[in-house]
Parts: sequence; structure tokens; C-alpha cells
Amino acid sequence: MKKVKIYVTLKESILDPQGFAVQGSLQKIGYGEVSDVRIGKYLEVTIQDTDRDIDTIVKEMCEKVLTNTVIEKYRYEVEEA
Amino acid sequence: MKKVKIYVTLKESILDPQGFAVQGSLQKIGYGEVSDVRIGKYLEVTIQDTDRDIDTIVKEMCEKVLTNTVIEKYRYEVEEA
Amino acid sequence: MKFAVLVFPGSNCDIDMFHAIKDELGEKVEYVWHTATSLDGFDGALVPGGFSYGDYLRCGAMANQSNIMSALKEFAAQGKPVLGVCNGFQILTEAGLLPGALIRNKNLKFMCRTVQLKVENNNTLFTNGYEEGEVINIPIAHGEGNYYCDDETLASLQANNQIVFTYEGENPNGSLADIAGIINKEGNVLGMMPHPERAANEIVGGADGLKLFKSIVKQWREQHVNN
Amino acid sequence: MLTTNFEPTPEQIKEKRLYADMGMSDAEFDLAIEKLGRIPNWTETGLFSVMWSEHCSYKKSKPVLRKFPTKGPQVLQGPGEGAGIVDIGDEQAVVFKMESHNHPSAIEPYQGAATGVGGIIRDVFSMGARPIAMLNSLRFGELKSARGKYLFEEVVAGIAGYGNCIGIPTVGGEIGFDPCYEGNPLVNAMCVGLIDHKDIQKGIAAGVGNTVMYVGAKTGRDGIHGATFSSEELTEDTEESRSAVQVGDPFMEKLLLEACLEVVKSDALVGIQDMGAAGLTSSSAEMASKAGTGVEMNLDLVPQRETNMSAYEMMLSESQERMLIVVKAGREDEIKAIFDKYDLDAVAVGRVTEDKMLRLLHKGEVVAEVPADALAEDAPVYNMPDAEPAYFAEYQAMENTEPNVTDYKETLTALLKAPTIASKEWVYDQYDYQVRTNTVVAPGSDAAVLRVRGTNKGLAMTTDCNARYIYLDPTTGGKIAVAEAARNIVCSGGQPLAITDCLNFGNPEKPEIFWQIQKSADGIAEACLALDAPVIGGNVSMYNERSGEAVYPTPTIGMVGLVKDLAHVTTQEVKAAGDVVYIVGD
Ligand SMILES: Nc1ncnc2c1ncn2[C@@H]1O[C@H](COP(=O)(O)OP(=O)(O)O)[C@@H](O)[C@H]1O
Repeated sequence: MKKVKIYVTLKESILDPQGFAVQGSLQKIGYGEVSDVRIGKYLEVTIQDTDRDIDTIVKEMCEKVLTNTVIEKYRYEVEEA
Repeated sequence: MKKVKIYVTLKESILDPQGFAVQGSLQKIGYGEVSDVRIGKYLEVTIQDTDRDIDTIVKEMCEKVLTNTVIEKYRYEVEEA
Repeated sequence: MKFAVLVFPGSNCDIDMFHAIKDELGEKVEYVWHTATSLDGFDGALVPGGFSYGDYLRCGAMANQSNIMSALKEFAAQGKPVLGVCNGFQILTEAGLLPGALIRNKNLKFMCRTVQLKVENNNTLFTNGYEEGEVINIPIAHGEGNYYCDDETLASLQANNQIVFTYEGENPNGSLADIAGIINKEGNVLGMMPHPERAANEIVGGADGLKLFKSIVKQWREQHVNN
Repeated sequence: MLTTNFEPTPEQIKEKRLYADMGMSDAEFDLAIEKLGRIPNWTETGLFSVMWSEHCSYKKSKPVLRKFPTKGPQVLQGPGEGAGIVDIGDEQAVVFKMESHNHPSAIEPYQGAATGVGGIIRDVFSMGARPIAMLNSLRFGELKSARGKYLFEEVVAGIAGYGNCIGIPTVGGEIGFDPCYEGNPLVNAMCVGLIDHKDIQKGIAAGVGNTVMYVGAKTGRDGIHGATFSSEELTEDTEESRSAVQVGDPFMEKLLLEACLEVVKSDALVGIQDMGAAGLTSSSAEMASKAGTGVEMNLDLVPQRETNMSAYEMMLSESQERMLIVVKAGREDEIKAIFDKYDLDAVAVGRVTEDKMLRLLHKGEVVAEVPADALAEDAPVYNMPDAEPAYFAEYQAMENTEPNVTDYKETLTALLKAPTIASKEWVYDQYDYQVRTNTVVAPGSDAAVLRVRGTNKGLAMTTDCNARYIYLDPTTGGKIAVAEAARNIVCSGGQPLAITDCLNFGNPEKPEIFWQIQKSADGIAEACLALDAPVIGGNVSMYNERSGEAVYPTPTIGMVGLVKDLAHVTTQEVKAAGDVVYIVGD
């Protein structure tokens, strides 16, 4: 069994309204040192043992379902679970 | 300057309807080996050099604003940027 | 009686709340911008629905950092009535004025429709005009109205009769114990997902919500006549 | 990519025909040289190319739009500004317009639909009006492919996401499904606003010496050349060649909306215009051109989200949630204070000049100097050839047939199951159609009705278009579309006031397509005249094709009517057993 941790972030050129609003709010409540906030998704996917190649599966899932490749990019780590 | 990576996840006891829905659709389109999906948030916060203790700042921000401790937990990593 | 309608950047049901009080209830009401530091002179505070700070990060999280929130906490501590509707409810839970949290609807979608609510507790300053067990029609419009709390909190809500409204018939969002609205232990802070201010006139969505506001005024008048 | 910091010289642009990549023809480039008296540089070529794109200039559709009746005693503002305005009595008026966001929605359905909603809302509040309702008109392929379902669900989610967040009720619309929209869905959004006559604003840069201010969100490299993109057919590699997709920020727009509605009350404000398609370029050039003035801007002062942006990129960016305003000289601080309250940027970036030029400074140099009229007024106008398509004569020759129904129950259930006919509750359940508590008739009936608070009046509104009729017979189909809208208004208790339209067609360079455009416009115009419902604005969306296949001609009609007394409001449901049923008309 594997635990796959997937990090999905907006591509750099894409506006991140959430991150921008959070940054403004943090600065206003006394964290002036915060100069940038980007908000993405963090997924933990548990995958049962399988004959298929784990990297192939994960990449496929990411591109088909888990991310929107028009605006997002991703990276992942596979751990034994 | 530091880059802080913050991972926010729902506590185990909390149902994750979104993760559950994604798991269902992955299974349906041919990834039967996926047995669990949990969806959380991934934040990248850039912090300018400051006299304040970085861990203190990050923990404070997380507990005051970035997470709701009734339902979420978090961990973070600090990197030089 | 004079009400404050709190306005955060992104609030959008503030106008509904304002007009329900002014036009339908006929009481005094003023908007209070989130940067204000005091609620002096007001007899009741209304935290309206909408999308404060775009609901970015987490509903209510950033509104809870506003200046006005310390004043609101003080106001609540003085026993004055505080009503949070929809995003207002989310803000009150974020602020710790009410227990629990509101998470995404179980079907993951925003939903706008009129639902049936059961008045579980009519012995509050917000519900004295309803019958116990009365079923009323009130609109909902939310994407994150799924009430959650841990077992201990739920047990204490039940034990103290703090569950004021439940969804009758269909539970639209997956809320724990069908909870639609809860009150604090002291009985002066009510949070609810459905919008009573949208049901204050027959021509636009029914009038079942108006009684809630009338209840607040009635209680206030009684106290202030006795004094 | 078009966006590069190694900018070609004017000579290279001409010799290598680099303007062609920006969608300009040889003749257009020559015309630009003539207007300028020299070869335009890279930035200037960019300005010409977007302003002369079909999306901004209507160069191919203008002759068609001239067919529409646009006047009437009720019309306070016809086509030509952000949105049209119609009198409703008591010194109040209704402001509305519809616009398409088809191509962006085909690429990124959630953000495409969301930014479409955001754009049309800005068109309405830039007139000084308070937006009170949204409608939409959507077309998708049949819900068979995974992509088709995805597009449908995400477009609906995008409309809901933006409208709900900003707090404007989405009260109506229509949705149709047909294989012809499979690769090129249609996403048309309409916004209706309410205004007091005294608050009506215009997008003009009047008063030499006045200050030009940039307000709202920062500029990034999003949607560069979006206007050009929407004036081309979608191809397999459109997806790849896009610059950054525009992302909507409804929270930012809510702040911008409230701030602008405060600003319009100030007599320090001279003009205001949305930075929509072609962003800074169209807003500055059009505001100057309409006022007969010039505008000079220092691009170093433009709030920027990304580093090292070139003048070309800033001028062509379609970053959302921005406005350009002109303010009386010396009174900038009053205006800035209003935007400060909402934590919005409001920066003086330039001034109104006498010389009728759009002049841009960047890093101490003049990077563009073009007559504003050349950009805003002097685009070539084309009379496109038209030709009756072969299918038309064929269909006209067909006999009318009566459907032969044997099992009424089965036929009825089959009809009710068709996605185009079936209940749309799944969709409007996701729209907050009640916020602002004026919705008297919610989605699910004919036209939606909103009360005008403080009066006993209401506004009825609807969007309609049966594209199959228009495909079969565009003139008659065009009339039917307007008539259907009018029936919806009347059934709800209103009297038609005026329409806005969104003309969705295929590639107008194909004579058969242009014929559809011409003929349906004839039909629409005739019906508008007959029903005393002039056209007060709209939008043209052409090149709705995927791999050479055009969508059905789909000129969507958005109509608003006045309900003189809310007691006249009638809904669709049957009310009580025993009531009598009549059929009225043929
Ligand atoms: N199909 C149409 N029918 C009537 N008027 C139209 C149509 N298309 C565009 N217009 C009008 O032409 C003017 C310019 O439109 P447009 O360039 O789309 O403005 P904006 O940039 O504000 O969207 C507007 O006033 C618009 O209402």
C-alpha cells in the first residue's frame, strides 16, 4: 500500500485571489513581514498494492481528475504506507 | 527571506465530503486501487527577514487565521528562500 | 430598539438585513463598517450573510480578524442580542462565540431554496413568537452550511437546549443532528444558516422569518418597560 | 508567443508580417501606417490589432447592427456605451446588457464563465447603476461525453461562484443542448442594473488637464490578446497558444462595485469605463475619442502584479476587475480616499491632453503615440459577402409534416426527458436568486420579476433564442426569438421596454454564415419595431466554430419589461383544481 502526497499549485502566471486576500489580511493584523501567499491543494491518496506502475497511475489521475492543467501544476511524493 | 510551506488537513474524525467524492470518481474511471482520498490545503507563505522568531510567527498565524482548530490540523516546513 | 448591521468587505446580505428591520419591522437600524471599534448605542447586533473576504481560505476566517469583532464580543458578553445568519453564523463560530464549525455541504454544491425548519426551542429571545415544534419556511443559500461539532459539544448543546432550529424533512447540507441554528449557553447569541431576513415579506419569499425579529423586539420592550 | 521582451523593430514587423500573428491583414496594417504616417512599432501594432479586432471594432458586424431600431421615447442611452439605459419613470432607469464569453469558457469553463459574469457586471456599474440581477443563456453539446458534462457543470459553477459571491441574484436564463455546440459552447451573461437619472455616467475623458486614474486589481500577464483570440476560430492548438487564463476575483469586484457606486456620487468624477476586452488600450482610447481629447499615461505607474512587464503586455493585458476613471484635476485625493476605504488601488497614471493622441510613456521613453480616433473610430468596416446556403432552399421546399403520435404518454415523457426541455432546477438551485430580497418571481417560471424597492413597480426580464428555428429560417427565427421574449415578459405581468442581444454565429468570412447573420438581424429588427422594443446594446460573438463546424446561428435576446403594478405579476404554475384552462392566440 502506498500513500501519495500530491501538491497542487496555481501556475505562477495565474492570479491567486485567495492568496492575495490572505496576504492582505495577515499584513493588516500585524504580520507585515509576510510578502507573498499562494494557496493550493494538498491531497493524500492511499493506493492499494497494484501491478500497475505507481507513477503512471498518479500522473494520469492528476492530469485527468485531480488538477486542472490549464491553470494548475502539481508535484507528488510516494511513501510506503 | 523564508519560504514557509504549510499543510492544512481535516482532522481524522471529520468527514471529508470532497475527498470522498474524488475517491468515488477515481474508482469509477478505472482506479479501483484508490482506497482513500483526503483533501487539504497547501500554503506557501514568503516571509521577509524579521527579528521575530519564525516558528512563533508561523504558529500564531496558523492558529489565529490560517486554520480552524475545531476541524483542522497543520504542519509546516521552513525553507530559506 | 436600535440594531447594528455589521458590514465586512464582501458582506452582501447586509442590505437584506437592514431593510427587514427598517421596512418590515419598523425599528431603527444602522450599518457598522468592520473597522469600527464600538457598538455603543445599539441594542442588538446582526451579523449578515454574504461572502466576507470572498470566503477565501475559510468562510468567516478573515472577518474574524476585524476590529469590530472585539466590540462584538464585548457586546455579547453584556448579554445583548447577537444574531448571525449564514456567513454571520460562520463568523460567530470562527470567533468562538458559538461552538462547532460549518463545513462544505455534503453534495459539495451551493444551494439556494426554501426549506422547512422546526422550531426546537421557542424559549429564547429570538424565538418567543413561535410555537414549540412549529414548522416554518425559510430560504437557505449557502455552500458551507454543514454544521459540525464533536460528540461532547453535541451532547452539551442537546443537554442545554441550545439547538434552536433543525431542518425538517430533508436535511439539505448534511448538518450534524439536522442542526440549522444554535444558541450560546447564555441565550443571547444565535447563529443560523437559513435567512430569516429573506422571509420578512410575503411578496419576496414569505414572512415566516419576520417573527424572529419581532421576538427580539418584544423581549427587549418587556425588559425596558420593566426597568 | 507574442509576449517577448525582444521587440522587433517596425521594419521587421512589416517585412516579416509579424502583425499577421496578431490577427491583422496586410491591408489593415497598411491602413495603420497611413493613419500614423509611419510604420507602427511593436506596442503600437498591438494597440491597432486589438482595437481593430472584430471584438472591439465590430468591423464586420457594423453594417448588420445598423439594421436594428435603437430609438424610442423610453431610450435614454442606446448602443455605444458600456450598457444601454431605459427610462422606467419616477426619475429612475433600468440599465442592461448581455455579453458572450464563449471562447474563454471552452478553454477553462469555470474561470471563463466567471470572468464573463464579472465583465458584464462592470459594464453595468460603470454606467453608475447598481446591478440588481443576472441572467444567462447557455448552449452545450449533448451531455454524452465526459468533456461535455465537465463543460456544463463547470460553466454553471463558474456563474454561480461569481454571482453568489458578489451578491447579485442570478434570476433567469436558458440552457440548450445540441451536438453543434460540442466543441464551442456558448456562454452569454446579462446584467440588469437600476439607476437614478441624475447618476448616469459616461466613459469620457473630458477636460484637458484632468487626471486619469487606474483603479482596482493589479495588472498581470493574463489574457493578453484576448480580444483577438475571441475573433478567431477555435482550433486544436488554441489551448496551447493561450497566454495566462484570466481568473475572476469576485471579492475584488464586490469592493470595486461598492467603491465605484460611491465615486459616481462625487462631482469630482468626469468619466468612468471598464477595462474589459483590450483592457487599458480600449478604455483609454475610447474615453479620449468620445471626448475629442487625448490621453497620456505613464505605464510605470500602473499597479503591476508581475515583474518586468513590457508596455505591450500592460496595454494588452485583460486582467479582470479594473476600471479607468477621469477625475477633475486637483481632486484626486477625494477619490482616492473612497477607494482606500475598500483597500483598492487608485493611482493617477496620466492626464487628459488636447492633442487627441494616446501617448504612452514607459521607463522614461515615449513607447507609443497614436491618434485616439485612429484606434477607436477608424477601423475599417467590411461589407461581407453573403450567400444563401444550399440547405435553406432544400428545407423551404419540404412539406410541413404533422408528427404522428401514437402513445401520448410515452412521447410526453420522452420530451420531458430531453435535457433542453427538462427542469433546470439542478442549475438554478446553485444560483443565489434571492439575495437583495427583491426577487418576486424566481427561476422556474417565465420571465423573472424583481420589485423596485420603494415603489410598487417591478422589472420583468428574460433571455430567449431558439437557434433551430433560426437555422431553418433566420428571418422568421429572429422574429420568433424576440416574440418569445416578449411573451415571457407579458405572461409575467410586464410590458416590453427594450432588448439587448448577443449575436453568436460562426465565421462571418463564410458567405453562408454571413447570410445567417444578415437575415436573422432582419427578423429581429422587424420584431423589435412591431413590439416597440428597441435594441439598446449588445454584443457580437463570431467565429464560434470548432474544426470548421459552425454552431447554429444563435442570436440570443435579452429583454426587460416594466411591471407597472406588482399586483399584475402572474406565475406559470397552475393554482387550484377547478380553474379553467384557455388557449390564447393561434
Ligand atoms: N448585437 C448588438 N446589438 C446592439 N448593439 C450592439 C451589439 N453588439 C454590440 N453593440 C453595442 O456596441 C457597443 C460597443 O460594444 P462593446 O465593444 O461590446 O462594448 P464593451 O467593450 O463595453 O463590451 C456597445 O454599446 C454595445 O451595446
